[in-house]
Amino acid sequence: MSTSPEAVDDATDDATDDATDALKPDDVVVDTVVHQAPRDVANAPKLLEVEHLVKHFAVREVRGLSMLRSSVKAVDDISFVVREGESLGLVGESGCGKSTTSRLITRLEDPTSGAIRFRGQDMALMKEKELRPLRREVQMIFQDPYSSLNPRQTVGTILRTPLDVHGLAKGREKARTKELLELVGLNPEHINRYPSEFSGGQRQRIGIARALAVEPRLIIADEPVSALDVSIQAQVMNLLARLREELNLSFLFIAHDLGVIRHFCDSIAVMYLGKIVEKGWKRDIYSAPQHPYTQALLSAAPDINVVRGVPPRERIRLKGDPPSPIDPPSGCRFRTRCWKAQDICAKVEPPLELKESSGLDQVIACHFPEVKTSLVAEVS
Amino acid sequence: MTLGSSAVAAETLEVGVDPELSDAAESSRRHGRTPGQIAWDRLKVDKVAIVCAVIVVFFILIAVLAPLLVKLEGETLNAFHPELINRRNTLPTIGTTAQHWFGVEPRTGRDLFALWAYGAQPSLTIGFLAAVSSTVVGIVMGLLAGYLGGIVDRVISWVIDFFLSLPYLLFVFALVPIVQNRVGGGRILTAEETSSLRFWVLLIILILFGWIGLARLIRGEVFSLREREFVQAAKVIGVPTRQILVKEILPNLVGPIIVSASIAVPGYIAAEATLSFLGAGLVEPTPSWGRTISVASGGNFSAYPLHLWPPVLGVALLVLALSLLGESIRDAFDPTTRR
Amino acid sequence: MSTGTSPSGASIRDRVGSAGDVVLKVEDLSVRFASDEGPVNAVQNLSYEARLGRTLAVVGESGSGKSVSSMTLLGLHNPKRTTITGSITLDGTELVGASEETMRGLRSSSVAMVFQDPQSSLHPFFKVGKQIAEAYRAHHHVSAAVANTRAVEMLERVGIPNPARRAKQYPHEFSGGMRQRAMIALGLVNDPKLLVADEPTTALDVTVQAQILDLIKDLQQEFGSAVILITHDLAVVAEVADDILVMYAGRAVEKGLAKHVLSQPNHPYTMGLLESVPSASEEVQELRAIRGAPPSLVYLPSGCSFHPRCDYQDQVPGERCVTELPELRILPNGRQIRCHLVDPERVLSQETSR
Amino acid sequence: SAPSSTTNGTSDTSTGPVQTAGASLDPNAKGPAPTDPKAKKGGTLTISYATSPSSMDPSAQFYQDSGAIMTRLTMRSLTAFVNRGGKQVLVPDLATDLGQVSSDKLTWTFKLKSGIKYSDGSTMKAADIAYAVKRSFAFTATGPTYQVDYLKGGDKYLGPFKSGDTFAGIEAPDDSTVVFHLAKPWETLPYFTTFTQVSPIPQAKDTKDETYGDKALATGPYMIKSFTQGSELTLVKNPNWDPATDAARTQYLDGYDFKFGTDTIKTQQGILASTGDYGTTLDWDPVDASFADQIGSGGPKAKQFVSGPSSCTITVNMDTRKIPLAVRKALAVAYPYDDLYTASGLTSLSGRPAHTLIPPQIPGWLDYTVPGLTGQGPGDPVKAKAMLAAAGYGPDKPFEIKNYYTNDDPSNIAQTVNQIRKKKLEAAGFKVTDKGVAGKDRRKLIADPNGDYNIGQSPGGWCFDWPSADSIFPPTVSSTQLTSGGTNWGDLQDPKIDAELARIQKLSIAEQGPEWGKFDQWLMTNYLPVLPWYWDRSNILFGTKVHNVINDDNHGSPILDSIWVDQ
Amino acid sequence: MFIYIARRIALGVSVLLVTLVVTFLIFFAGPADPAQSLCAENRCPAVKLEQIRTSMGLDRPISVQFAEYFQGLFVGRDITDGGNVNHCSAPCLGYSFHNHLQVSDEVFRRFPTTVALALLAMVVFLGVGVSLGVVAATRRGSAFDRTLVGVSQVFGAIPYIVVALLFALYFTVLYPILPQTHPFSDGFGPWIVGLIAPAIVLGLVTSTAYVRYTRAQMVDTLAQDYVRTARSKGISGRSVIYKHGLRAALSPVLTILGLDMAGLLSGTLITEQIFSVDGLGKLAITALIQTDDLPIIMGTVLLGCVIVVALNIVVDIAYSFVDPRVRLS
Ligand SMILES: Nc1ncnc2c1ncn2[C@@H]1O[C@H](COP(=O)(O)OP(=O)(O)OP(=O)(O)O)[C@@H](O)[C@H]1O
Ligand SMILES: Nc1ncnc2c1ncn2[C@@H]1O[C@H](COP(=O)(O)OP(=O)(O)OP(=O)(O)O)[C@@H](O)[C@H]1O
Ligand SMILES: [Mg+2]
Ligand SMILES: [Mg+2]
Repeated sequence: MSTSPEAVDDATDDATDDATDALKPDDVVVDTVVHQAPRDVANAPKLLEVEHLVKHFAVREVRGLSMLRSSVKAVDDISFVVREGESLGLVGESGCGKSTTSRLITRLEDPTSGAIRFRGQDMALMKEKELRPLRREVQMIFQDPYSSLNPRQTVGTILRTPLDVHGLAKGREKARTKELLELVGLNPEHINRYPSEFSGGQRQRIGIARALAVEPRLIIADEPVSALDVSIQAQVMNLLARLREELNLSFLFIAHDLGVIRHFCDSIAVMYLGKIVEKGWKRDIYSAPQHPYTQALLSAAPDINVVRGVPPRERIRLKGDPPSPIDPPSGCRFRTRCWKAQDICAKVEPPLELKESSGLDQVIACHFPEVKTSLVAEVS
Repeated sequence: MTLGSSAVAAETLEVGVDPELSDAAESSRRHGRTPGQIAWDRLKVDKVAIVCAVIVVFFILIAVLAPLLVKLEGETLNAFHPELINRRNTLPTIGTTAQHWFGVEPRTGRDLFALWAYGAQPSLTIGFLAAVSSTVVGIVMGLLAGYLGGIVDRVISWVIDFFLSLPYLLFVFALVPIVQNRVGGGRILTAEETSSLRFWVLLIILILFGWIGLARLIRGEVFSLREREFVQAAKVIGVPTRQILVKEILPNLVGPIIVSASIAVPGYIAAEATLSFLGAGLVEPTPSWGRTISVASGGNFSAYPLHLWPPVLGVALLVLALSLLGESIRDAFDPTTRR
Repeated sequence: MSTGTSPSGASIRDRVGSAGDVVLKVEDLSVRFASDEGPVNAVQNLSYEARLGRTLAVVGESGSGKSVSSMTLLGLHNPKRTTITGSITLDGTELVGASEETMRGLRSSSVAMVFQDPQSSLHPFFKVGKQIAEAYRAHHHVSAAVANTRAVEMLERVGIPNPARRAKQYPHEFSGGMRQRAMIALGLVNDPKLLVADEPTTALDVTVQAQILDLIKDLQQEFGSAVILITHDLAVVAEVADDILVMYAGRAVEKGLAKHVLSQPNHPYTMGLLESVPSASEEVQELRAIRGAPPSLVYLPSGCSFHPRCDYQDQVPGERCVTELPELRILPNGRQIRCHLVDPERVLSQETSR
Repeated sequence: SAPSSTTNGTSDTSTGPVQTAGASLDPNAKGPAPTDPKAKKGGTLTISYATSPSSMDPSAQFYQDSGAIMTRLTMRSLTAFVNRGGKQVLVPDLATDLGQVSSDKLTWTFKLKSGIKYSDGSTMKAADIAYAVKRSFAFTATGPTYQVDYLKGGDKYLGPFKSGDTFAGIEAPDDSTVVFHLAKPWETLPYFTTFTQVSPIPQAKDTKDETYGDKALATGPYMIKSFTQGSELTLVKNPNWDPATDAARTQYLDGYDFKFGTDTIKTQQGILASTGDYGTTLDWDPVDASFADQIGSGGPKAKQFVSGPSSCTITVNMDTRKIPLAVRKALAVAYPYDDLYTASGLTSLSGRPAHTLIPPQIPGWLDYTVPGLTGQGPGDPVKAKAMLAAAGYGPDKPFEIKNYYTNDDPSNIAQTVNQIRKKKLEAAGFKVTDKGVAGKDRRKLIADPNGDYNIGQSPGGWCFDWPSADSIFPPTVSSTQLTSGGTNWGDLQDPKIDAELARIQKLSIAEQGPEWGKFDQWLMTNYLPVLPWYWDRSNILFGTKVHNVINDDNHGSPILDSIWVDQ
Repeated sequence: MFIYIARRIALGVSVLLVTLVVTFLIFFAGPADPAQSLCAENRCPAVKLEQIRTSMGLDRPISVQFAEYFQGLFVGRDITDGGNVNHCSAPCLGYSFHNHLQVSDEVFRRFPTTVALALLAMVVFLGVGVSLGVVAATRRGSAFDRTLVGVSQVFGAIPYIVVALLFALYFTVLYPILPQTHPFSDGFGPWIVGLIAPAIVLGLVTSTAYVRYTRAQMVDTLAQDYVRTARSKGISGRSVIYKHGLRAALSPVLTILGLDMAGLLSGTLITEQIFSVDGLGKLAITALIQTDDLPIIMGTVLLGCVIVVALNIVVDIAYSFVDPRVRLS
C-alpha cells in the first residue's frame, strides 16, 4: 500500500490510496464490524521496528549533603516490531516507561540510543525537518481528553492544523474537517465549537480525528480510554476498532487495563521498570503467561466474571512497589518482588528469549519461567 | 451524516448527534465563542466592571478632551494669576468659582482644573504605554525562557532574579538623571525639552523594571503548557516551533496577559506619582497628577485642600477602577469561576 | 496481625453489635446544591442500608452522585449551599439536620472515609503519623505520644513496612499505594463502625489495587465494620462486594446482592455497564456500549432519567419511559429496580443471548 | 558668605534702628553675662532643622545653623557678640579686649583671659588659638577664606597638614598672647575673631579631619555629648565653663537636643499645636507661608513666633559682560519681583523688598533709590519694551536672556518661578532660553564664569559675615573672584571698582560705614550688576513652653543660650 | 536542604556581584560630580574643584577606582582625607568625603533601623493581612468579607505618600497617639517605639494586597481534598481552618512575600523620608539628591541589595520549613 505524500496531495481526484478511499463517507462500510477477525498479521510486512531503544533522563538528586547527577532509566534497551495491521499492546505498572516509549517513537523525546525504524527508515536520529514527512505516518492519541485539545481553538482549527502543516486536502480543507468529524461519529456542524463544549468522550473522538487527519499508518495510543467513564470507554473502543479495521491501521496501544488490551490487541508486550519482560501473541500471554510478573499482573486484575461462576483463580499478590528506575536492581529487575528469585537473578540479567521448552510462542526474560494457565479462565 | 443506511449500524458505531448536545441543551450554551468572547459576555453583565469601565473611560475622556474642557472653563494651561493670590500667605483668594472650577494653585494662581485635566494625560499615557510595552517585553522573555528552556531560560531567569533583588526605587531614582543625560546627548535642555525627555525616560525605566513580573508568570505558564498534550500533539503533527508558540501557546496566555496588563496600568500610574513625589518624575511645564500631589503635599496641604485632593482622588479612583476592572477581567477569564 | 502492644487494641474486639446488624440506614435522601445554572439535584430519593461485616458497593458513572451521597454521611457539605432532605440514621443517631458538634463527634469515630486520591487527600505539610494521630486524639484524651504509638500501630496494621520510620515521613515520600494504605489507617484509627471508601483504588496500579482491596477485605473481617465501597469498576465490585447499589443520575436504579446483580442484571443501565467492560478473562467480539453520555443533573430528562440512552423503551407500552419516573420497585426475585419493564429479567437475558 | 547648610538661601536683614559702628563695640565688657531674673533653669530644648550640618568642626564651619550652635553654646573665640536690648554688641570673649592694632595696621595683638578651661578640664593656651587659625587653612573648601586674603602669607599657606606648622600670619609668643600679622590692613578683624575658626584647638587632640568636631573640646557653657551626622546633636552642660569669664553667654538649660533632617511642615504644625515634645521644640526653618495668618502680628499664635533680619540681601545676578547696561536697566524694569516673590512661597515674614545691596542694619547704610529698583512691583513690560527698543532691540532682534534653573525641586518652586519669569520677560520683548538642570548641577554651572548664561549666576545674594559692609563688597564685586576662576556680582572685573574697594578698606571701622553706603549707590547707579530683590528675614517658631527667644540680627538665628523652657 | 541553601546563596552572591559592577558603572561613570557638593556653597572656582577631585581620587581612570573599591570590599584599604590616613577595613564601602565618615560605619549604623522598620512593617502586614484574609475567606460572601475587601481596595488605591503623610501628621503630630521617631543613639526603647508609627502605616498599606491574596489563597485551600480529610477526622473547625488550611495557604503567600522584598525596601525609602526616620533610605535619598555622595549611594544600594537578597533567602528557607516538599528538591 502506497502512502507517499504526493499521492495524497492530490487526493481530490481518484486516489489510489485505500485509506483515502475509506475516509470518504460514502464509501464507509457500514455494517456490523466483525472485530478481532482472524488475520494474518504475523506475516504482514514490518511497519515499525524498535531496536535496543534506550532513554535515560538526566536528573539531579540530593543525597545527604551532596548533589548527584544520575539518570532515570525510563526505557532501557527494548526491542519490538509492529507489523502492518497489527495492534501491539503495551502493559505494565505506572512508571515502567510505557509513555516514554510512545514519546520516543513519536520523537517527542530524543532517544539516548537505539533505532526506531519506520518502514526501514531509522528515525531515531532524524532532525525535525527530515522527520516531518514521517510525522504523517505516525500519529498519536493522548490519554487526557481535556489537556490534549487546545482550549483556545475551535474544533475546525484543531483539525485543520495538520492539514495545513502537511498541505493536505488543499482547497477543500473545510470539507475534509467535516469528513473527519463524521468519521469519528461527531456532528460535522459542530466544527465551530470549542473543546470545552464537548464531553470527555467526544473530546477523545476529536483527538482521534486529529490523528487521522494526516492519514497515518501507525497510531500510538497512550492510554486512550483510561480517563473515560465505563460507558464512554466502550464507545471509544468500538470506534477505534472500527477505524482500525476500515483503515487498516497499525497500533501501539498502551493501557494498564488488561481487559482493554485483550479486547483490542493482537500481541502484547509486558514492561517492567524500563524493560520488556514478556512479549507474545495475545492468546499465549493470557492463557499461558510465563513470566512471574505477567502472571502477577493477570492475577491481580479484578474480574467481573467471578460472579458468573467462573472458578476462582490462583491469586498472586506482589509485595511492595516497583523499585526506583534511577537505581534499578541488578540482574533481573523483577527479582526484588519475585517469589522465585534466586542468587542468579541478582547476578545475571535474563535475556528476552523464546523458551523452547514451553512449546509456546512468546519471548520471556526470566531465569525460571513457568507456564501458568489457571490465571485467566476463558469464559467462552 | 449520511451513514444511516442501517439503524443498527448507526447505533453500534455510535454515529449520530449526541443527546448531550441536543437542541435543548444547545440553547443554554454559548457556542462557537472564544474564551475571550465568553469573558466579554461575562464582563458585560458584571456591574462592578461596568462602573469601573465607565470611570476609566471618564478619565480617558478628561485626558483627551482636556484642551476642550479647559477652553470651556475659559482658561489656558499654565496661565499665572498672581492677582488671585493673597500675598500675605500665598494662598488663593478664591475657592471654586465659575472661572476656576477647582480654584487656583497657591503661590502662582494657575488654574487647578487645567492642571488636573491636563495632568490626567501623562498619568494615563504612561500607565497604558508602559503597561503595553512591558507586557510585550514580558511576553517575549517569558515565552523564550519557558519554551526554549536550557541556557536561554537560565539567563533570563537570572536576569529576573537580578531585577528582583535590586532596591528598584533607589535605582530608578538614580537612573533618571543618567538616562536623561545619555538620551539627551549630554546637552542642557530647555524646560519643554526636559519635560518631554523626562516623559520618555520615565517610560523606559518603568518598562525596564516592569516586565519582570509578567515574564516570570509567562515562563511558569509556558513551562506547564508545553507539557500539555495539545502542544505535544502539535509537535507530533509536525507544527513548526514558531507556530506552536504563536498559535498554540500564546492564545492560552491571553487571560493572564490581559489580567497582568490591566493590573500593571494602575501600578504605573501610582509609580509615576511616587517618582514625581521624590523628584524623579515629570517636570514643569508638563502637568501631571503625581507632580501636583507632590507639590501640594510638600506644604501645608490642609491650608488649601483643593490643591491636593483632586489629583489624589483622580489617582485613587483611576487606580481603584482599573484594579477592580482587572479583577473582573481575571474572573471573566478564569475557567474555575465559569458556572 | 498483632494487636498486643496497642493501648486500645482491646477495644477492637469489644465492639457492640455483631455482623449483619444495620449500622446505617439511609432513607429517601435527597441532596441539592445551589448553582449558577439552577439547583443541582445530585442525589434524589436514595435509600439503602449498610450492615456490619458486609460491603456495600455503590456503582455508577461519573457524576451519578456517589460521592455526594457518601459525603452526606459525614456531613461534609457546605450547609449554606446544600439542601439535604430525608433521613440518615447512623447507629441510632439522626444525621440529617444534626449539629456540627454532633457530626464532629461522629466523624472518624463512628463513620470514617477513605478518599479517592490519596495524593491530594493527605495534607502535604504534615507527617503521616501526625495526621493519623490527630484523628485519634480528636476522639481520645490521650497524650501525643500515645496517639503516635497508635498511629504507628495502624500503619503497621495496614501493611506498611517499617511503620515507625514511615510515620515520620511526609506524604510525598510515600508511593501511591502506601499513601492509600495510610489513608485507610487514618480511616480505621478510631475503629469506626462504618468505613466509606470512595474509589479507593482508582488512582492505583492493578497490582497495588489488588493489595488494597485485599487489605480492606481483611480489615473488614478483623474489625467487623460495615464498608461502603464507591466505585465505577464493576470488576472490583465483583471481587469484593456483598451488596450492590447502582446509581444513575442521582437515583438508585438497581439494588441487590452483588452476585445476583452482576451475573443477571435486571436494569438496562446495569446491563449496559456490564457489557461495556472488556474483561481480561473473556474474548468478546464487540463491546455493547451504552449510547450517549450521562445527563446534566440540572436538566434531567423527563420520566426515566435513563430513557434517552435506553434500548428497551419499545418494550414498554406507550410513552411511559419519557413521561413517568419509574418507582424503585421490588421484583418477584427480591431485587429492586427503577424501571418500567414488566419482566426485565426475560427481556435482558434475551438480549444477552442474541 | 553662605547662609545655610545646603540651600542657597534666604535669610536676614533688620529694620531696627541703625547703629553706628562705635556704639556696637564694648571693649570693656566683663563676665558673667547678666541673667534674666524671670528665667527658669533646667530642661531641654529640642531644636529641629530641615538640613544637617555636615560636621561640627569649628575650622570648617561657615553656616548659620552650626555657627549659631557653636558660637553661642560650645565654642568661644577671641571676641563675641552679645545682644543688649535688641542691639548686637561686640565684646571681648577669650581675649581681654577687642585687640590692639599696630600703627601700620598690619599687626593685631590679643591678650587672653587666664584660667580658661576646656571641657576636659585642661587649660587653654594661646598656641591653641594660633593652631586653630592655621588649621582653618586646611578647610577653606567649606569654610570662610578671609584669613587667606588678609593674613600674611595666607595665599600660599595650605594648613598645618600640608604646609607644616610654620606660618607667618599668626603667632603665640606666650601662653596668653595671640598676634596676627596681616598682608594688608584689616579694620574689621575683631569681627572675624568671633568666628569659630579662631576658637582654640589643642594640637594634640586634633584628629586632622572634620571628625574632630564630633568630640571637639568645648569652651562654651555646653559641650557635645553626641553628634550623629544627618540626624542628631546632643549638648549637655560643660562643667568646666566659668560664667565669670564669659561676658556673652548664659546657661539656663540642662541641654539641647538638635534634630536634623526633619520634615519642616510637620514640625511646624506640631509646634503650633504644641503637642507632646513639640511644646519645647524650636524650629528656625522658614515658616510655611500658609501659617502666616496664625503667626503674623495679631494672629492667634503670634506669641510662638519671632522674626528678625538675617544677614542676607537676595539679589538677581546679571553678567555685565554679556548684557549691556541699557538692557540691564530694562531688565530691572521688566523684572516681576512680586510675582516671583509670591511664587517662591515668600511672604512678609520671609523678607522685605530691598532697594540697596547693604541691608539696613549695617552701620553706614545709605537709603538711596535708583529709579526702578524697588525690589517690588509686578514689572513693567511696556516700559521695558520701550527701553529695549531704545537700546536697539525689537521683535526682529530680541535680546536673549539665558538662565539655568533647578528642575528637580520637589516643591516645584524653582520651576514655576522660572516659568513666570520667562513669561514676563518674554512679554517685555526678551527672548528667554531657560535650561533646567538638577539643583546640584546648577550650583556648579552657575559658578562657572564662562558658562552659557547671562543672568542668575552665583552669588544669588550675599549674607554679611559681620556688621560691616566690608564683609559684603570686597568678596562680591572685586575682580579677584573672577581671576581665580569664580563668579561674582555682575561678573565684574573693573579696576575702578577694585581701587574704590581698596580705598575704603583702608579707613577705620567707624569711617568705613558711610563710605560703603556711598559705594553701594555709586555701584548701582553706574554698573547695575545685580537687581536687589529682598532682605531676608529669619523665622523662629517655637512651642508654647519656650521663652525668651531673641533673633540675632547679625546671623539671622535665635540666640540659643538665652532661651529657657517650662518643664 | 543544605544544597538548596548553598545554591540559593550562590545565586544571591552572583546577583550581588553584578549589582556591584553595574552600580559602580552607573554611579561612578555617570554624570554626578561629588566634588561640587564639597565645595563651598555659592561659588567654586574650577581650580579648587579640580583639587577636591584629585584629593578624592576621582581623577583616576574608572577601572582603577573600581579595582580599589573592589579590593576595599574584601581586604580593606587606606583612604586619605585632610591630614589623615584612615584605614578602612573590609568590608570597606569607601569613604564619604562629605560626611568624613567611613561609609560602612555610616550605613551599618542606619542598617538596623531600616531592617527593623521593614521587619516591623512585615509583622504588621503579615499579621493584619493574613488574619483578615483568613477571616474574610472563612466568611466568604458575607457583608464583613465584602466590606473588608472593598476597604482594602480603596485603601490600596490612594497614593501611599498621601496616606503616609496624613498618618504622620495626624497620629504623630496633631494627635500624637503614636510616638515620634528617635535615632538609634537615643537608646533602644525610644528607637524601636518610634518605629511603630511608620511601621504601622507601611504595614497597613502593604497589608491590603495581602488581605486579598491570603483570602484568595485560603478560599482555594479550603476547597482542597486534604482539608476535607481534616474535617472528616472530627477535629474542631478552628483546627481545620488554622492548622490545616492556613498552613497550606501560607506557602504561596510566602512566595509573594519573597518577591515583595525589593518593594518593601522601596516602601521603607518613602516611609523614612516622610517620617524622618534615620535609615538607609533617607541616607540614600539625601546622598542622591543633595550631595552626590557616590560612596554613600553605592554603599546603600549594595546594602539594600544585600538586604533584599538575604531576606529572600530567609523567606525561601522559611518556605522550605512550611512546605516539606521543597526540602528535597
Ligand atoms: N522528563 C523526565 N525526566 C525525568 N524522568 C522522567 C521524565 N519522563 C519520565 N520520567 C520517568 O521515567 C519513568 C517512566 O515514565 P513513563 O511516563 O514512561 O511511565 P508510564 O509507564 O507511562 O507510567 P504511567 O502508567 O504512570 O503513565 C518514570 O519513573 C518517570 O518518573
Ligand atoms: N458542592 C457542589 N456544588 C454543586 N454541584 C456539586 C457539588 N458537589 C457535587 N456536585 C455535582 O453533583 C454531581 C454528583 O457528583 P458526585 O461527586 O457525587 O459524582 P460521583 O458519582 O462521585 O462521580 P465520580 O465518579 O466522578 O467521582 C456532579 O454533577 C457534581 O458536579
Ligand atoms: Mg504513561
Ligand atoms: Mg466521586
